Amino acid sequence: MRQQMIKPYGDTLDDGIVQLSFTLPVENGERAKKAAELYVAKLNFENVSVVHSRKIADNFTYFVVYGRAIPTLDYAMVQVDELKTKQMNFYETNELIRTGLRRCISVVGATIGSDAHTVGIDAIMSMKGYNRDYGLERYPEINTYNMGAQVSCKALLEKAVEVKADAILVSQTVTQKDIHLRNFSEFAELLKGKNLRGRFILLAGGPRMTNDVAVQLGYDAGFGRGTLPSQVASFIVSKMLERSKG
Amino acid sequence: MRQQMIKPYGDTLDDGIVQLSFTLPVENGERAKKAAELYVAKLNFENVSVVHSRKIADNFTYFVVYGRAIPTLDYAMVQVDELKTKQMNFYETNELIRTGLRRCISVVGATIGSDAHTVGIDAIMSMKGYNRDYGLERYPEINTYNMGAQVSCKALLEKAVEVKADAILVSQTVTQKDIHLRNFSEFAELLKGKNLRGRFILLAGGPRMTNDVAVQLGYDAGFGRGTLPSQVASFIVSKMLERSKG
Amino acid sequence: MAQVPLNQDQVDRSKEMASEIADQVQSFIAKHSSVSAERTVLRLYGVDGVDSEKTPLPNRLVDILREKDRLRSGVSRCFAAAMLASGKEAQATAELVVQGKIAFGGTNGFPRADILKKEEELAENAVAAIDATRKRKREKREKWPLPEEPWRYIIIATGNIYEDCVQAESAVMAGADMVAVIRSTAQSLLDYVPYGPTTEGFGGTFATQANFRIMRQALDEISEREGKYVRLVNYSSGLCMAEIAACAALEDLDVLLNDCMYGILFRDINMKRTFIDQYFSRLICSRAKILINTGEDNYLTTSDAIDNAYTVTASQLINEAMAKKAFLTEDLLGLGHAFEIDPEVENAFLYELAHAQLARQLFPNSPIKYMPPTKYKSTDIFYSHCLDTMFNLASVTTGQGIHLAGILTEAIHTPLMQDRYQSLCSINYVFNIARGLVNEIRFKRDGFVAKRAQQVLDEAEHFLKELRQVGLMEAIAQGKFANITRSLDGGKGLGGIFEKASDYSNPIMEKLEEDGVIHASTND
Amino acid sequence: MAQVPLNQDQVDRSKEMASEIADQVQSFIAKHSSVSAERTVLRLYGVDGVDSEKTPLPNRLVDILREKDRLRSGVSRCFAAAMLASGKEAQATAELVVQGKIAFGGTNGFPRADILKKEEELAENAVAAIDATRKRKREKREKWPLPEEPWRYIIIATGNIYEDCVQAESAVMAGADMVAVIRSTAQSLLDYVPYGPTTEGFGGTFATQANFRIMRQALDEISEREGKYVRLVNYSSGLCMAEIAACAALEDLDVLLNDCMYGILFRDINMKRTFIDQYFSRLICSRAKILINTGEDNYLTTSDAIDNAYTVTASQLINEAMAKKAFLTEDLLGLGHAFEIDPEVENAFLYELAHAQLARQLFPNSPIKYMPPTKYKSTDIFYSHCLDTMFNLASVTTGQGIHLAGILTEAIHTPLMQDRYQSLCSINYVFNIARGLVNEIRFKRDGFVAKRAQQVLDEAEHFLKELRQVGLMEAIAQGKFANITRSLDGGKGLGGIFEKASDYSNPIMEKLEEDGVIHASTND
Ligand code: B12
Ligand code: B12
Ligand SMILES: Cc1ncc(COP(=O)(O)O)c(C=O)c1O
Ligand SMILES: Cc1ncc(COP(=O)(O)O)c(C=O)c1O
Repeated sequence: MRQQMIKPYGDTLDDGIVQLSFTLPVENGERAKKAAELYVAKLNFENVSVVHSRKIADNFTYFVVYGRAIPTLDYAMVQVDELKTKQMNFYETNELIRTGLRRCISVVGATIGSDAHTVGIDAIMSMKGYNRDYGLERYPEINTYNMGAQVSCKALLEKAVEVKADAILVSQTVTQKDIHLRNFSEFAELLKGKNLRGRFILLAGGPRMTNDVAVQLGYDAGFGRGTLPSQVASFIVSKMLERSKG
Repeated sequence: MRQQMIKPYGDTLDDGIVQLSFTLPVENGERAKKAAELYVAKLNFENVSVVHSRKIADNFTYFVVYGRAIPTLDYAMVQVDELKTKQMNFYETNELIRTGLRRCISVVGATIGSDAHTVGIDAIMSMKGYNRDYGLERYPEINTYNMGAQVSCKALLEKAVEVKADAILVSQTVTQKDIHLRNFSEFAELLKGKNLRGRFILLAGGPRMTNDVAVQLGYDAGFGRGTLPSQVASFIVSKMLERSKG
Repeated sequence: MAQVPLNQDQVDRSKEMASEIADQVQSFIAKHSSVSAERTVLRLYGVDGVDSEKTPLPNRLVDILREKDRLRSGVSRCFAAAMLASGKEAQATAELVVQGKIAFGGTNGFPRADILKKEEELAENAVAAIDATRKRKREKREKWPLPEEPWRYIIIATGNIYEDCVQAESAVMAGADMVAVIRSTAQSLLDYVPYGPTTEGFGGTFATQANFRIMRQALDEISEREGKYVRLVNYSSGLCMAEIAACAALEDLDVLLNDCMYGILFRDINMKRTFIDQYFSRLICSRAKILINTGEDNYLTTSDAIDNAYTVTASQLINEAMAKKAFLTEDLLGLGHAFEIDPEVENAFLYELAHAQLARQLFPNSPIKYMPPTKYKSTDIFYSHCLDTMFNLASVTTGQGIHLAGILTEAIHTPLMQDRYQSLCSINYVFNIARGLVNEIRFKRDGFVAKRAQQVLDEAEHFLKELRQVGLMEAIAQGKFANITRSLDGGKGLGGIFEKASDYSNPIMEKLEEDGVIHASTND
Repeated sequence: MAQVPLNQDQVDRSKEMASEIADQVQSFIAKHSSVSAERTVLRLYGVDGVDSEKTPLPNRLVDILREKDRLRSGVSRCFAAAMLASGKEAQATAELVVQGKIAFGGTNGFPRADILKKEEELAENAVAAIDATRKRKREKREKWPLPEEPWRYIIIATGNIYEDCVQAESAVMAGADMVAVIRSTAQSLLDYVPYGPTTEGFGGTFATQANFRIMRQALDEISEREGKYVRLVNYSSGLCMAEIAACAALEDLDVLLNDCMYGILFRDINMKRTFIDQYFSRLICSRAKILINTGEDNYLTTSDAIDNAYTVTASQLINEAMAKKAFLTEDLLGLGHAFEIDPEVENAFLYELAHAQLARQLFPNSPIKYMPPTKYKSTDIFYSHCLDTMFNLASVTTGQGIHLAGILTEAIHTPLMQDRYQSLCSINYVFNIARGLVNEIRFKRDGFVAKRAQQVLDEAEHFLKELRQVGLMEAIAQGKFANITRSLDGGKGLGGIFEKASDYSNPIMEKLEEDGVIHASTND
């Protein structure tokens, strides 16, 4: 495969220009500026210019810096496992459930842990949906159970078992100290522990989620900022058909 | 000397958090985001999160990224040659000229090359001065010759010789493609070439100028953004006394 | 000052309705108390600290009475008896009780009169302590002039109280007039108040009395240095509204987030529990002159800011009415709203001006709390910074009272120190260049802004009519607020409430109700 | 629309004075021509290209006549004679002249009548070419609706014309309505127009006819794609005002920076030279319907924006008056001003509104060009972004015509592609949320804004009185404009002017003057 070396672009190809801002725990002054310059050099930059420095607390200085990044990246080598299922709309999906699965499917969702953010999971599950895209609740062929936020892993699993869920939707918005990753894994572990992992299609979502990460955490897929309910519905159905076939 | 290792500060000491924004010459998409993440990793960051990506032209994507910088810097080792002359005010300086030098001094200034920016040099030399700090022209003991902008090195030198200048002030504002550095050096070289370097106190100034750089370019001092005329005056006078003594 | 024409009769009618709605709830409140209300009494009597399992002693004591089913008479009398028995201070007594060294739950063999006398004495000291904080605050405030409104309000949320102090210092250097320490996620769902200084939290720092003290002290030092009094804010919402109010009062806090419905709607806390607790907590706030902030802004982060603008207005009116029942004066009501309209909506800024203007004019004597854009913040921090800049303008142009700093990284992470600095730079810039705008412009009669403000008021009035009919509790159960449905007996903390017995006693509450409004200068 | 009360008599008085001031200058202009004016004639006759030293042929030819001291009669007649002699096209003829293969400077032995006929023919073709560009532009513009004002104007300055095209595409994708390619520093001081495509420049890209063509073509493609006509802007100021106007016209440019005094004050170009050249260049612009932008904003970057506000107004009035002498219609006058007040000044925004409002109302039929903050931009790009956001609001709120995008990195470097994107995000956001504000608010009668606007107008009127008395040239010599002193015979390019001989001929100028204003719909 042909190489494709890339660098940041300011106003000329490969000039490498990058804007940075950060704070250093030192008093502002010539020496502080020099430190910022040297530090950015350690980050593989040349032509570093510390354009702004300002004291923002005793012993803390805020900097704005421009520099030319030195490394190059071979774009040809960059791979991601993007989730590849054909995107269907509301009608296509319902139709496919009727003809392909020949039964209603049931989906349970919740925001687990101490995270109280429901707007995200609601956007996917509620009637209203998101961005003029109907939520799962509106799909005649889908029964939804939205447990809201601050739900314990245990409670979520119990509900899933109770309603014989085909898919479980887990949402996490708070990411401080990577608590979302810990919560996501906790739930995945719980399923494995109970040998129930195979029974459900398991989806993770939230503003910081990517399919990449979700898969690593043992989920079937992950959905990030701006996800539309129809994308989620399409994925669930395609996945179920795939399983029923294979 | 005791080590003093520092890292950027986001909201916890040594968390290393830095904000970056840049553009890559690729089409936006999952792969582009991955590329941004990998590229920033090459810049010595961990926990890279590509929080924003947006197409801004065919084959160009703009990114906002946060990451934790890995390197640490020993602040104890950071040195700059800051220019150290005691800052005197308008009256002290004039007094010192009278008592110390016992003659009026003369200063020539200009913006050289094709650079048309005069506001900077005017701020230092004109009556009005800068930020309520009188300009050199207002100093009774200083005769000033402000040649304005787009002055050739040759013309500036001729003038300096003609009026027996004690100090020459060179200003550069346009820095694109480092043209300011080239212009500054050109003038310094011209002086050396004519063996006149010793005769003048040579000062460089402009928004991107630092004392560090100026000294490297063979100037006696460099002054950057926000310089006050009184700082320049104090420097010239102290330097002259220093020379007359030693 | 720019004004939209409002029909005063309609305003009065609406406030009257709100007050009637509050009355209905108040009659329920009067008959009930809760475990946290009782723990509050103990705290004000001087009980603090935790046992070996880190359970706060106030919880231990109240639980003991609950098990013995003696709680319905309130904790006050039994505890007074126990103190007589121990002959010791409240704290020491509590410890002895927990150690089982003295009986707890009866008269401990003392004559009723002695116990009443003891209760009397305890209550007086408790109220004296609250009066003392009010006076301390007044003295501090009088040392420096009041900052010009809108007051710049900054939130801190590192999770580590000591780190928080560093950030607070930075914020004040950049101009902050008020500092709020956001709580760790879900603290509001804890049925106790954590103890001691804490250095770990998610999305915030735990609200503990020790943390209050540490931050208040840090701010006092900064205040001295910067020559201005910096107000300290925390959150009382949740399962411990009154307890936190007590701790806050004892540590000289200036402001508490305190809404009569936030916990119900946004934390799924049982509504009876919330109404009971908010009342006692507000009695304490009014006595300590703690300014309360309400949470109407939350309606707009969860539902559309144009469609639901009227819920904000209605909720403000109800919060005001209920606050007055707890003797809070108008100058202590930081009624909330927010700049949350979808920026894609054409003339969104005109809608915002209309909403902000309405809030301003409906409550002329209250320091309206204006929240920044959050929901439509983008992860493009440069774009988000523009939203905040326009928010800053809307705020100063409509003369808001308390201005929450919008943060350019809102859509990404809890603010870094530099994010806050950048935010304050924008605020300081806009406030300075546009201060006079409020007195310079007029809104066109029957223009967009005037019409929109009227429309929202009409919708709010109509909504209040509905509420008055079905009653507030029933209305919430029917999901009339931001279509969030909360049943009468659902949600967290229901188990913690009880009907007062005929011999129920809470001499602190009695005293606060008896004295009613504490009249004094605004900045006291 | 928000208005400040202006006394129409005072406005008329001021415009009348400006016109008298222009008359004085015009009588001087009528008697003189310049090397660049003559080179312009050659270019319009069809002479282009450079010799082996890269000297443009128009320069070579004019210099030949100068040496022979035959220039005072103008270049037209001699060149017509030369063409008769060569029997070839203008370009071929010019080359032969340069190679010394045919005589140049006399009648080449042809009868006067034939030469006059040839001149006539050449002039007609020249004017026809200008008319053709006007028609081409009209057709293109009519394909798409006019963008809503203010028009979003973006500058490109990579130094490389091909890189410029990439950036232009990006800017248009983000919403730009007009694209200006800034020239390399000091091109304005070159006494010739560089030739061919260029890829090297400092602070900008050279203005060459080839570069004009390359960018126009790139924009045409983008226009098709984005479904809107994107206007192309360049700079004619300097020593080649008329020549660049000619090149711009031939390449279908829409806008030229063209100010009757900018070169004098900000580039130290001799005032006589400037006045002579600007007239011919503007005659060409009016015929080609090229919108001109004036440079009043520069007064504010070099001197205080409050103290010198009146110079801006006075200069706008003079630019308007002189433009009308060159038959430019009001719809083609992009009179300049700027948002340059020190943000530390309290209520700076109110001053800005007053100044912007005044410019808007003084020239109701002209697309006022509003320049962003530059001088007080900080190297803190986040803070600078706020300044631009408020500038965007001032612009849409006072209904400006042409809106230059402020750039957050103004104090640092010429814009990066992403800087421009961020800038346009702010503009699009503010324009969308505040479009209606202009019709929604009223400025208080005798309020700050109204008073300030009146004050500036008074100062301007008083200043014009002075100018009329001493005469514009003398006034400039006395440093009355932004205290920059330029002597009558100082500055660059004086050597290039001459007094017209009695037999001077410039049939193109004659024809343009004869036909006068070309009446047509605004967007033609
Ligand atoms: C609204 C909001 C709130 C509301 C929540 C109301 C509610 N019922 O949800 C309120 C005001 C209550 C709130 C409270 C808090 N919040 Co909050 N909040 C937000 C805000 C402004 C918007 C979030 C939102 O609704 N986005 C809109 C939805 C539609 O987008 P989304 O969540 O990304 O969901 C989409 C996708 O991610 C995906 N998706 C999401 N989940 C799932 C699940 C599955 C299975 C799938 C397939 C897809 C999917 O589909 C959705 C549609 O596209 C953000 C800031 C911001 N602008 O992002 C802060 C924010 C999320 N909150 C934050 C914090 C810290 C809090 C608090 C902890 C602060 C405090 N201490 O008071 C509290 C407590 C909450 C708690 N205990 O967890 C931080 C989180 C920081 C971090 N990264 O850790 C943020 C980022 C603000 C900040 N910068 O500080 N918050
Ligand atoms: C005003 C201005 C102009 C005015 C200049 C008027 C004049 N007579 O000077 C006008 C409008 C004419 C102009 C034109 C151009 N400008 Co200009 N201009 C600026 C602007 C807005 C402010 C500069 C300024 O006056 N600063 C205020 C002074 C007081 O600060 P200062 O120069 O730093 O000077 C202080 C110190 O540096 C120091 N100092 C300076 N010189 C010296 C010398 C000595 C000896 C000492 C001791 C101290 C000293 O003391 C001063 C007081 O503290 C800047 C953007 C910005 N905000 O910085 C762009 C800027 C400098 N311009 C720029 C450009 C590119 C141009 C043009 C080339 C654009 C174009 N093609 O049209 C033209 C052409 C100019 C040319 N041929 O060189 C770029 C430069 C980019 C770069 N880094 O290379 C800038 C940064 C804008 C941008 N982002 O694109 N400009
Ligand atoms: C009234 C009120 N209380 C409390 C909070 C803080 O939320 P938590 O209950 O998670 O501390 C908010 C924030 O939105 C609020 O508006
Ligand atoms: C009228 C006018 N012409 C030209 C320019 C561009 O400057 P230069 O002459 O260096 O191209 C400007 C920019 O400020 C201007 O205002």
